[in-house]
Amino acid sequence: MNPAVLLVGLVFIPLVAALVAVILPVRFRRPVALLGALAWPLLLVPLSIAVARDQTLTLVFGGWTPPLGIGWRLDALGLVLLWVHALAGIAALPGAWHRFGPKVVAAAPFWPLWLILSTGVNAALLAADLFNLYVSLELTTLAAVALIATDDGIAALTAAMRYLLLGVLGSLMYVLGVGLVYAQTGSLAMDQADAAAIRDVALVLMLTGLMVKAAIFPLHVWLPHAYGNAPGPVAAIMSAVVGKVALVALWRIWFQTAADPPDLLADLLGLVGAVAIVYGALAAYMQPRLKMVIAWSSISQFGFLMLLLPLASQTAFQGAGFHLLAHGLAKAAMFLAAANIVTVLGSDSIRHLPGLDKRMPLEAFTLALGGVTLIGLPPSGGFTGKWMLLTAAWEQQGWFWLVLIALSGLMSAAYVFRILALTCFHPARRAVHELHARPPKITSLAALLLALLAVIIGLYPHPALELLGRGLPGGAS
Amino acid sequence: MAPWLAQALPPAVVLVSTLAALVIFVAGEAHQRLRIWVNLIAATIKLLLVVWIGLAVLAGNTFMFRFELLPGLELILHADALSILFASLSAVLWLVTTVYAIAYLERSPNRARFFGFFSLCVSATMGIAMAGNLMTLFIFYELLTLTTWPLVVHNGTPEALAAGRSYLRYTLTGGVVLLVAMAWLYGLAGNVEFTPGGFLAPLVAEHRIALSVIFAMLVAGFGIKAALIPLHGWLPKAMVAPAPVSALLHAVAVVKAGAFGIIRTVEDVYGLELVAELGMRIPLIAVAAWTIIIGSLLALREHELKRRLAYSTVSQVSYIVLGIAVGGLLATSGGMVHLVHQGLMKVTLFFCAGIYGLLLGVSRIDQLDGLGRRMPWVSTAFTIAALGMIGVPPVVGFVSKWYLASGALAADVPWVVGVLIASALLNAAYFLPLIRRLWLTEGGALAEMPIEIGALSRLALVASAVATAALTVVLGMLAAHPLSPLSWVLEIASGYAPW
Amino acid sequence: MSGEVVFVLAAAAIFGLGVHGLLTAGHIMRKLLALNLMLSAVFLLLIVVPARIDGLPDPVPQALVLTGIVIAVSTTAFALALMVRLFRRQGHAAIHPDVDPRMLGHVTGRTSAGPQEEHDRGSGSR
Amino acid sequence: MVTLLANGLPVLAPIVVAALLARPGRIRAAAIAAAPWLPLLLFFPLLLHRPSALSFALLELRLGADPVSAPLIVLCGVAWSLAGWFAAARVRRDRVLFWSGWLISLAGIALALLAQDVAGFYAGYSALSLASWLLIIHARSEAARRAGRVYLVLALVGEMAVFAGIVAIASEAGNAVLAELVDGTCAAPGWHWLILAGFAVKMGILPLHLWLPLAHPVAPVPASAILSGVIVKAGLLGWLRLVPPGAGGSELFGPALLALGMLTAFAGVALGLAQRRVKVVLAYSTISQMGLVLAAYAALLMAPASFEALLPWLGVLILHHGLNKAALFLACGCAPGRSVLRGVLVALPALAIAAAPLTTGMLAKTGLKAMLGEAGVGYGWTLVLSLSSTATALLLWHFWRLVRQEREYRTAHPAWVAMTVAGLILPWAWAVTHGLDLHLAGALWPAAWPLALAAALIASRRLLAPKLEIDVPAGDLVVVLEKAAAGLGAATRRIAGSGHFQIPNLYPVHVRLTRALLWLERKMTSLPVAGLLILGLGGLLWLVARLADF
Repeated sequence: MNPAVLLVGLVFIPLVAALVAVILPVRFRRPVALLGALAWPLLLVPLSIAVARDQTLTLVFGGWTPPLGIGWRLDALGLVLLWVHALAGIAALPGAWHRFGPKVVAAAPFWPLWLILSTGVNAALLAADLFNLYVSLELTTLAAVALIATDDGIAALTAAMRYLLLGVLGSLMYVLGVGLVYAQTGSLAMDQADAAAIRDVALVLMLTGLMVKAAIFPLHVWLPHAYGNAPGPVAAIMSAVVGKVALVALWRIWFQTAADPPDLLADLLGLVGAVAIVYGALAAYMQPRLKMVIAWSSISQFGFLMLLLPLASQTAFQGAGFHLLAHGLAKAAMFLAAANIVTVLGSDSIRHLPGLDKRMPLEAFTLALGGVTLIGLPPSGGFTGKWMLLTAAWEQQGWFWLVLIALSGLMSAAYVFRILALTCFHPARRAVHELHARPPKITSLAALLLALLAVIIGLYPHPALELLGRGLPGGAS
Repeated sequence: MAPWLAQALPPAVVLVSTLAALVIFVAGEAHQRLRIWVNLIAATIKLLLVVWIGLAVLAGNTFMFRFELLPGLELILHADALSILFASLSAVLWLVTTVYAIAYLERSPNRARFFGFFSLCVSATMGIAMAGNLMTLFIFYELLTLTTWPLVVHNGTPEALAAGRSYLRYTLTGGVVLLVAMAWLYGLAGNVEFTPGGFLAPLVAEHRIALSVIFAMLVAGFGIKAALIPLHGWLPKAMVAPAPVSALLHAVAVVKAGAFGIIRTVEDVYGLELVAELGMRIPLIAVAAWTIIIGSLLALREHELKRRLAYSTVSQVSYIVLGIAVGGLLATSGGMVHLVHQGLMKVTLFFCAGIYGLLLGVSRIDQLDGLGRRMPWVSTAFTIAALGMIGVPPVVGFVSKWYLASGALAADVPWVVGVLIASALLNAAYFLPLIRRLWLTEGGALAEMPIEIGALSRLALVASAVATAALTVVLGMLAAHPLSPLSWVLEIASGYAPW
Repeated sequence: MSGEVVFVLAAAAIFGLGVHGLLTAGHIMRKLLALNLMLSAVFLLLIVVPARIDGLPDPVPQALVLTGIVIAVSTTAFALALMVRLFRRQGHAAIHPDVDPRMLGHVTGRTSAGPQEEHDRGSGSR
Repeated sequence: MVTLLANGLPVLAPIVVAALLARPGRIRAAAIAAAPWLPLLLFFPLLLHRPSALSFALLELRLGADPVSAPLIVLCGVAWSLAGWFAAARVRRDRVLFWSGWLISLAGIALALLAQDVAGFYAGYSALSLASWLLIIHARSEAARRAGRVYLVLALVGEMAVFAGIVAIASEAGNAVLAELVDGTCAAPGWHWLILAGFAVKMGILPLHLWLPLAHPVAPVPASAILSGVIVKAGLLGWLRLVPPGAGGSELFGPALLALGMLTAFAGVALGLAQRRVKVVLAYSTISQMGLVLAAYAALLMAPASFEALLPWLGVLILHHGLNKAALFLACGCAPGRSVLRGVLVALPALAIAAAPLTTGMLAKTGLKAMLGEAGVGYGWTLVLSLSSTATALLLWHFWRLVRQEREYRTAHPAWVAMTVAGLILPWAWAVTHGLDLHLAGALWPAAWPLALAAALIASRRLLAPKLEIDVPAGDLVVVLEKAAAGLGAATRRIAGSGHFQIPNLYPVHVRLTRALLWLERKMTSLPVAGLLILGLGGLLWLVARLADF
């Protein structure tokens, strides 16, 4: 059997589960969704083996060839992000299970939406043509907005609305670009044969649209509030994959569709990333709320990932891809921990954090481990990614990028250690007194395991690096 | 020796205390007895392992553990004579400091956290000692930053938090500088292990300037932990940490890690000949000399006991760098042996300062009056260590100074002798008044604090201080013994000294 | 001036109007209308631009537009629902650039210590 | 094993006994009782005369007595024991402090005497230097503290100078065996000066004598006795050990040292005459006498060939001055003005120091002249030497007048008597046992006329200038230096205090940054701005892309 068939499962298992869940009464939605969410990651094992053997898997539906038909392909980058998605999703499940029980009003939409989000993300990662990508991204955005809105606070709703409006603006720009590409080349495939033609307006429209979705500074404004106000598990999965899906799409278009983009543009985009790194870290350092700190940190880290564009080498790709993996795991873990903290303390204001290490040692530890990865201290996954990028910068004598990459860790350290100092070492003078019921321990453990994983992959990065080392996104080299 | 053993022992040495830390973290605050036993047993096992490896190395065995971290980037733990020197220092002092710390923190909160990080910190130090290439050294160096920070801020007071911030600012910046330097170096030279005499000589024709810049960056990066002036700012602030931490910071782990990194850089990455050829040797000597003098002057200005000790560390640790930079058999030995000697003396001083602070609430120098009579053992230990710092024979400090100074002359940099002498005089100027206050001034009306500490703990505190003080004298008196650090170091240095 | 250019210009103008509306309109409803305007412009463009010289209609853009319409409808529906929710919660249907008000707590005219110290010392007040 | 024990015991025993002082009660009493007699252990190695090497200790320590150290060993054994006996009876305050200082000094000097290697010698010497500080500040008065400070500064600086010289040797030869230095294997002459100067501090050679006149009056009587009698001679030992006659180029600076020695001899007297306190006068006398010792050393430097032959004469000089000076200091604690007998007991060593005929002083002068003769210096130096006796006599007359006024009730301690007797006998015995040619008859007149001259001067001074009273503060130059240092310190404090360097407070920057960020975020979050940003960035990208095309 062709392993590419399994790709269908990645998209259709959550989709079908979502449909089933919608049909069923509310109290059955949760177990069905759980089954669905646990089922599709199982496919990743055979798929990984297949990708490791065959490099990419391609699937074309029903004999209809692109551009009219739908084609999917799975490459190393997609696989890595699928793993992040799977792991973060599974780790978020206990928290979601606990929070969205059958008696909770928001549970009714939550579980189907959760599955639809998975569907959208998986489809976006598999998309082999530009339009298909648009559809998947749109699905993802809508599901994410809806999930954010399950919080039902004014802040969350406003954030969701803003996300929706800006996201749609971004998608429309993207789809305009897609239209122009089709006009120029008559093809929607991502790996354009006539890549040189994809220039200027089309490319710029697509890039800008995707940058909005990926929250690259200064197009990031929707992100902090959206992540910061979303329910914990949602924030976790969103920070782990949703933003990154757009980023991956951006990479693919950059390296694949517009195979030979001008260096000047690359440098400009790298510069934008550089500003994002600094600005995001600075803002994260000044946030008064834990979740906002973590959210802003994402903006900084996404900027970091933009550095792939100017560096544009195999090593840089390995580094950026690996950073994607490590950051996804760490960030999801931190959001999950933050979610538990909000549950117990009733707030995630950093003023309430002192003494946390005694009340919630597992969460504190998770934050610490995740923070270590964000900073990129060895030996963590963050370090591996950083080191590969550094090497890439060295190989190209890109001194500016080299110094920037090195300094980025320092800037992350500022906000991470601020949080750690407050959580663990501050005399608990102003800590809240009334504590809410503690979520089950498995939620804490799940977050911790995820954070541990983010560190451990730094010790054994070979499989991922091996996969990522076979060529730039989409097989270009 | 069985091959698997030769591979397993170096990581085992590192992991022993990691394991201890895990047990301590998991057991939590309540299990005090378990924690004490785990601490002591792990420290003992580690010491035995180090001794085992040391004897095996002496017998000509090689230890090597390789693990490919990234393609072309290996984590290498090995054991050469220099590793053993540093490792045994850490192992011995860890044991003593653990005993001391258990007693010191008998009643204080957050002990599980403290001892957990304490053990992790020693793990990292062992990793630094055993590191077989620059990357491994760097990894453990960063881990050390990470694991010592919780110890620095342990008290949680605003001062402690500020000190922690300052510490991080300095050390993480140092880490960044190192990272850049290493990326550059790896790009130039590829993945190369430490080689006595360095491995960069073939590159010098082509990359002269790059190598110089990298060297400066490496020294700066390590120099931050080694507290080379003006990169020393974090060290005096870190004094707010509990005394065992200060002892650990100053004697075993942090500043020593920096100095050790510089040793490795100079001897095993570049080789002193190359350093001299790049024109970096004299500047390095100058930086060390400058640090020695200015550190002492700054110490003279302090009226807080621990801060004065901190500046003294700034000054003393640079002896190591000085010896390495001067080079030659004598000076190299002097520098390397000071790694051990300074550790022993400084750990004693901090132990004593901690005891004064804990039992009597003494923190300022003018409160030391008459303490000699009240705490004769502790004060004797303090006096011995302080005299050693000045370089009075037969305490170990003398041995270091002897080799450093004669080495400087042998290597034809006679002005270094002037620096050493000035430093000795300054040391005398800031240590002798303390000794005079301890013994010769009548005590003020300092009330004894309500001592909330058991007799056994008190004994442990005093015993650790006395033990290390005794060690400083014994090692000084038996410096020529074949098993002394000095003989060990002479052996190492004979492999390095290019002139 | 060929017919295509007219269409393209028209689509650009409509898109521009839509963007303007989306960004500047106060009421969310207006924003959503503007959004739909933009969608129309996009569809227009998708149909026109790839038109082949030979005049035969290309089926692909039409399929795309069909899909796009589905998405547009669902997006609009969802956005409306969200608007209703927001209206119920806050009493009016507009979105405000609300930076977290707690952030203001940092910037009370303190002279001796940084914001972080303020947190550390436990004396912070708004 | 026996050899090792005999050689090591004089060093170890005092340390052990000092450690026992820590236990109050019977053990401490026993330790103090035993302490005075420990110096006698030094005679074991002397009699054994067989060195032993301890290759594991220090930097390969070697211990043993040799001809250079022999006279000092005898002096140390006798004078230190007797002074200790005296101290056991007289020192009542702070006994632990006193005896630990005493015993560690003893261990130090024992090590310095017995060590046959450079490092060992230095170790003993520095222990001696530091521990004698404890003896000086024993009184804990303001004066004692000042004396201690001055001593410590000078001693440390001197020690560092010695250290520099020593490492110069070590850089050539490692931890050299002392005996090998004679062959000229030691460092370059430049380093010799450092060594000489470093030890000159201990000796009290002008202008490094400053600590002596301050320290002696404040130290307890027995401590002064050993400081002045024995410990200052450690400097001579240092010279002989590290810059031995015959060492590379050392003969070159013989004449300069000779002149310096003579200058010190006269300057010591001149300054001493202006003093009003007994022990200060004695201190200056010591300085003066050490000048003569320096002259003797200089003569040896100039005649390296006859070093071996002249060594016994040096021994006579050492023993003579050491014992007699110790006796004089002990006398200060025994109310010598109270009876005629005590007066005689004071007068005897005083006359000896003044080199009266038939005293050991005459013997010492004979030796000095022999040395100068060997050195081949002109007759003028011999005349100067004789005149120095006149000067010394004047000083001791001054001393005699002062000391006769000391009559507050104190019993005379037998140790004093014993010291005086030892001073009378031992130098003679030394001379005889070493078979020196004494020239007794020929020495009488040269010894007598300077004294007569002195007597004449004393008599005529009474006639000529009865009112002449010069007052020089004890420690002479120290006063000037202290004032300068105080001024300097104040100036530094003023400078440092005025423009105290401060790191600028970053808080305002921080606040401004936060405010700016807040404002920016507020602006950017509003949809029009956000949209503009999107379009603007897109436009920028497009522009750049176009630019890149061209």
